[in-house]
Amino acid sequence: MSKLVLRRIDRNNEEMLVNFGPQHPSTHGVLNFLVETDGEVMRRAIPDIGYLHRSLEKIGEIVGYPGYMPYTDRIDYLAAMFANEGYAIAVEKLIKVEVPKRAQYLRAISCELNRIASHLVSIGTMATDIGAVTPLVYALREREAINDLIEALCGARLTYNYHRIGGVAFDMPEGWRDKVLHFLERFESLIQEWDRLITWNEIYLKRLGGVAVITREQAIDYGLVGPNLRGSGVDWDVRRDVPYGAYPDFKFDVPVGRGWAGTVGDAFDRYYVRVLEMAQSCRIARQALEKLPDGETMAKVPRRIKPEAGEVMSRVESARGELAYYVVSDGTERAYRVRARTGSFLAMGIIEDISSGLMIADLIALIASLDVVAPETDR
Amino acid sequence: MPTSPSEYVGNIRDTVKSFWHGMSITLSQVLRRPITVQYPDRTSVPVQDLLPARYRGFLEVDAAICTGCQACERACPISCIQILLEKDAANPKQRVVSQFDIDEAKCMFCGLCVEPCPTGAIQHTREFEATQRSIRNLVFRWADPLHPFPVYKVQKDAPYFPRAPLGSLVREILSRRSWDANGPAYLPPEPLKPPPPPAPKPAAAAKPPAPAGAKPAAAATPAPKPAAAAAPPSADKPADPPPSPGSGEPKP
Amino acid sequence: MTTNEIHERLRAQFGDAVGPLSEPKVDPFATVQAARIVEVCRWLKDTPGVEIDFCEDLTAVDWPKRNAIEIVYHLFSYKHRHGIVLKVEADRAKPVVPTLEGVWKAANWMEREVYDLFGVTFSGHPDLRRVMLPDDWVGHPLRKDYQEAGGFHGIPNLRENPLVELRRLDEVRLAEEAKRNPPPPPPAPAAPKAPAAAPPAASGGGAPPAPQNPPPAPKA
Amino acid sequence: MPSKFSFAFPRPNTRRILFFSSLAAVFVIPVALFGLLVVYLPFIQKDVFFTFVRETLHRDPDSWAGTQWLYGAALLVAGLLLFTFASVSGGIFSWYERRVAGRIQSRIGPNRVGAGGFFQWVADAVKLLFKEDLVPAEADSLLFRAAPYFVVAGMTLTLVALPFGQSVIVADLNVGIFYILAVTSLIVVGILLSGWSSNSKWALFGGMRSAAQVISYEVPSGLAIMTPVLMAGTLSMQGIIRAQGGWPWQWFISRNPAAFVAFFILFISQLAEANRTPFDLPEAESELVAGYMSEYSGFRFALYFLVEWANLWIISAIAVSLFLGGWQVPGLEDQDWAALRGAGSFPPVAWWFWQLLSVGVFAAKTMVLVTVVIWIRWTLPRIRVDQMMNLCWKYLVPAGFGAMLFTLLWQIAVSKARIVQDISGGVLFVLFVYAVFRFFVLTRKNISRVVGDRVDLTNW
Repeated sequence: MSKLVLRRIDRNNEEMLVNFGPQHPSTHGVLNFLVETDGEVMRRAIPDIGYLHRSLEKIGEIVGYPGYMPYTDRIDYLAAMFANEGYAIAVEKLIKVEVPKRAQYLRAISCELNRIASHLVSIGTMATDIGAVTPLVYALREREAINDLIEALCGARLTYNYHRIGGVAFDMPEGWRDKVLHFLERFESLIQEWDRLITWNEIYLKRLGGVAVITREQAIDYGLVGPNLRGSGVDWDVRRDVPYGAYPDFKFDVPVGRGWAGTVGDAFDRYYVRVLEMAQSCRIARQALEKLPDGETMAKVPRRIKPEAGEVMSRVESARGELAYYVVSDGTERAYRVRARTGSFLAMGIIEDISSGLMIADLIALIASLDVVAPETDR
Repeated sequence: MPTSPSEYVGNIRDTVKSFWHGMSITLSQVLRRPITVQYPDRTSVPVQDLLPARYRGFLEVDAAICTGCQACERACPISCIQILLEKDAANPKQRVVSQFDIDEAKCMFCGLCVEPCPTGAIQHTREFEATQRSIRNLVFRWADPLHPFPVYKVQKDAPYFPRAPLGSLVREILSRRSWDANGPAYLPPEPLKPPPPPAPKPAAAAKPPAPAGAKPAAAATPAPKPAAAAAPPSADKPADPPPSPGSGEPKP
Repeated sequence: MTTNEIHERLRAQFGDAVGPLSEPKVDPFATVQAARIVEVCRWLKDTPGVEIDFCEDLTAVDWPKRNAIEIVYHLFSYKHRHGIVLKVEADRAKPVVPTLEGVWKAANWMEREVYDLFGVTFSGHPDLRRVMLPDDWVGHPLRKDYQEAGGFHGIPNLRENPLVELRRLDEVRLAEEAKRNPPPPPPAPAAPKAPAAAPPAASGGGAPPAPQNPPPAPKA
Repeated sequence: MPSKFSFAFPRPNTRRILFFSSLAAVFVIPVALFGLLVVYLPFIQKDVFFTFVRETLHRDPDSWAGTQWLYGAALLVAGLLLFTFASVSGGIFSWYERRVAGRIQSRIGPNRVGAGGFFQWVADAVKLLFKEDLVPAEADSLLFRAAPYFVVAGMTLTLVALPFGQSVIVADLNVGIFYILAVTSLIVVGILLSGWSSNSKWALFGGMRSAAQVISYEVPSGLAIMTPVLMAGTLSMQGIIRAQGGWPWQWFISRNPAAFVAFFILFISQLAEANRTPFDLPEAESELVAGYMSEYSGFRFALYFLVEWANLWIISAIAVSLFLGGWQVPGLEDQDWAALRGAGSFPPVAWWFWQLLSVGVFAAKTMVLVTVVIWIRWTLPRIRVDQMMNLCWKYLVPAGFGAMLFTLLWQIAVSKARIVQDISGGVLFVLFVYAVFRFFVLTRKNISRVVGDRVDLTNW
């Protein structure tokens, strides 16, 4: 933490400065919070990020368009499929390529499976941060099933590199479709079990109800996106409101925070919106599998991609909110500027103003409910 | 805080009900089968066979059907493949590959090199067990500089390319090397030559404009491929090598 | 309400402070003078018909040829589902742009990131310090002319490239091999001996100009 | 060649004698200690000891000065025996908890070191002994080193008054339960010391939280203990157990509805005093890294873990002794025990067997409760500090008072008509059995609710 920050904290009062992180069990990766506490109650938590900054935007300018695809996985390795899709859509807009229908459906299926896996990690770590270790193991056990499915599809468990500019790398292996349908059927019954185990647990409700409330205006003003935004009652989902890819063909509803545990926009709402979203993802994946059209999975794309000079912004509804890719091209084979605006980065911005008056245990609940992960924040 | 008695009793009832359900679920888990796969020794079949066919493990190059087209070298975003073609001393018509190295330590197993390969010589295998004490052992060398292999000529009507069974060559390389062998001793880094006279266009300009992962031109430049900083070899300005501080290279 | 209609209303309101809408090479944008950007944004946020309440993205692009750093604002409205892209040009040597932190709180952290990676100072920003890099970092990485420092506080982040080193070892072995049994006289002196075949064994360091690049001969 | 020996994969060429001897030692020690305790402890009961002095040493126990010294030495040996047995059983409980927790989390738990991973705790203990035992730089080194021994002392002292069997108890104090309550607060002193002296903010947080928690939970546990004391009329642990019968409807928990409530109050507050989830605030992994134990490593860390698992046994033993009829063997009344004891100075061999049976009954009941505590730990989330205080002062203390008042009235009613006691015993027992049945039906349904799951006890 820098001297500039310390200057902002007046040292005469006898509050304790605690460094929460960067090696701390519940800061979801390498994040650091300088916390001013007076005993249990915090006056302020100043976030400090950058421990996992790999300058992926600079790499975008060095590596060619197709070569950057594996790097988009590294922006958020828990939900890598969305970053792939976002970048692919952006470059497809630049070179004006129409992706075949089958590839769009395969993208939707792989993304929804990845959303379930990412939400499982989020609600699992949330349960652990509140103290219950077993739900995390159940969540990771289900995520293991998804990892195996996606590994059969594209060969990797975390950094998929499955989408390509103009389509998808591989088609569905045979027998995969029934495996996914069986998994979806089993998973929907597991969500109910999960709810009975932890969601309606009285201690859980008391620990998350009315904690770290973010009002609707604050959420929009601070630019929160995804489940954090919907948890505060804003009914906005990029898949439905600014549709892309194959999503116009699917019917699904968007869960919005309704104050199940007291107030709208508290930590429980953001958590329960993710649980409901997993059920919707199952619906979408099932519809996509049933209506999967035939056809090839890759459009005609020149071997050396040289888009004409211009810029484009593509929006994708990632597991952690709206992931926006801003690509500027100057006619050469390498992008002139690649910018990925992620949900976690903005969610970090709100922590300092929301955290005054919280207790330490609630700061952990706040961080877990915002589902902030270090790679997405630092890029 | 609970003020009304009904809320007071309600809290107790909810607590008891939710604990009742929660405890019964955890007990029901005790009666189900744990999902642990007892790697490494108590699995029904070696773990490699449990993995799906498209698993992206170590790369394997079948020298018999490699046409030396360097498509994989160009496709790799972090340029961890290096191929060197030469004229065969015996008959100049035949080109030979004298160096085909893949730095598996830096490879991120993204699979971009497998796609453009015309004959499918380079493939991902399902091997993943290759821990080495020294990172220098993780460079797999598929061509012996002393006996470079001839380049494969693709017959027009070849129905398929005769390929060694997937994974066999990698397993053979791994078995040859014990895990704690120390790596090859590199030569000391070369003293920095003064930058070449600016007049003639340096050799870099003549090199094929490799679209992906342009290699640093000057030999002396310690190619900055820091796995840690993950910034791939920044395309040095062809004019002058970056002012690397001092030798900039840790002594081997 | 499409981007063009927003742009017309902007032009009507602020005259030439708002530049012409660029011809749509995929996404159109409008350039705004740096001085008036705060007014324009507040107007965009407060006018009933427009109500752009979500500052979707705030980033910068470095144009060394035009000696300018462009600050790009992607603005979007949840209510009306429309948005516009604004740009502000700032001089590359000393880029100073007024902050939008007052209009949208989301801009706070994004401006700090642009300050950190591009060096654009936002006047009026409450807490302008580097967000990602350590505070005593020199230089702004996302600028085009940024030179990698090769390490930080004396910790080098360079590692010798095993491929290059192994090749140099091969050449030494090839040289010894060549010395031990001289290669047969070439049958037809058609092609000049490939330089690699007889590397200058003497000067250990004198590696051929581009060892790890394919020698120019092969493509012949 | 680096040696390839590892506990998990013993190579054939390892010297087998070393291997099997360590296995034998580690298996024999707990059994030997247990047997020794069961045989030795009855000896130091007041009456047996005096007859021993009178007959074998031909001295008059009251006048001879040596009896005090001899009794002191005997107690010292008993204390050492008990402490070794407690630490060994602490280790065994750590293995038991990890296996149960594994099974709950649908994984296997330790199963490589020894059969079923039984000697995992030996491996852990040996590892912790070899680990570097560092003291932080600016830590208050004297207090830092002393803190674990306070906690171990607190744990060992409570064992002295715990009744394992009919006459298998180190010191049958007539203020038994009162003494136990007093001594457990020594653990708080240890935790506070460690929290303060490790000069780390996390430890300080952990220490403060633990002080608040354990002290504020001693009030409801004291109140809950009042109920069995009132029903039994004595503070001595053996007295309370003797006042209960062997059959479940004769236990205190079912003889008085208020005692049923008091049992749960005692159970919850004992959980809080032993820092077990949902009250593991002092060493909350996800908030305070490791709470008061953050700076400890090596042997001192092993001491804290030893105490935590031994505490697991102690809180269950107290609850079993007070409410679930302790070592009472169903069907054996007091006069049966006297008959078995017979007149002679040296109890007949059959008597030892019955002692062993009573200890077995006590151990079985305690293991059930220990399993419930472990099961709770791996199910419930953690409570927040202010909610913990709120639960204590707004729910447990009023309920404790209510239970005590009800017991007073209940005792009057019982003294008038003894039948009331049996009615309540029968009713509560039937209610309890029905609840357990409903619970298992629900558990069976939980398994079938998930598509593709079924009862499958393979893959150990």
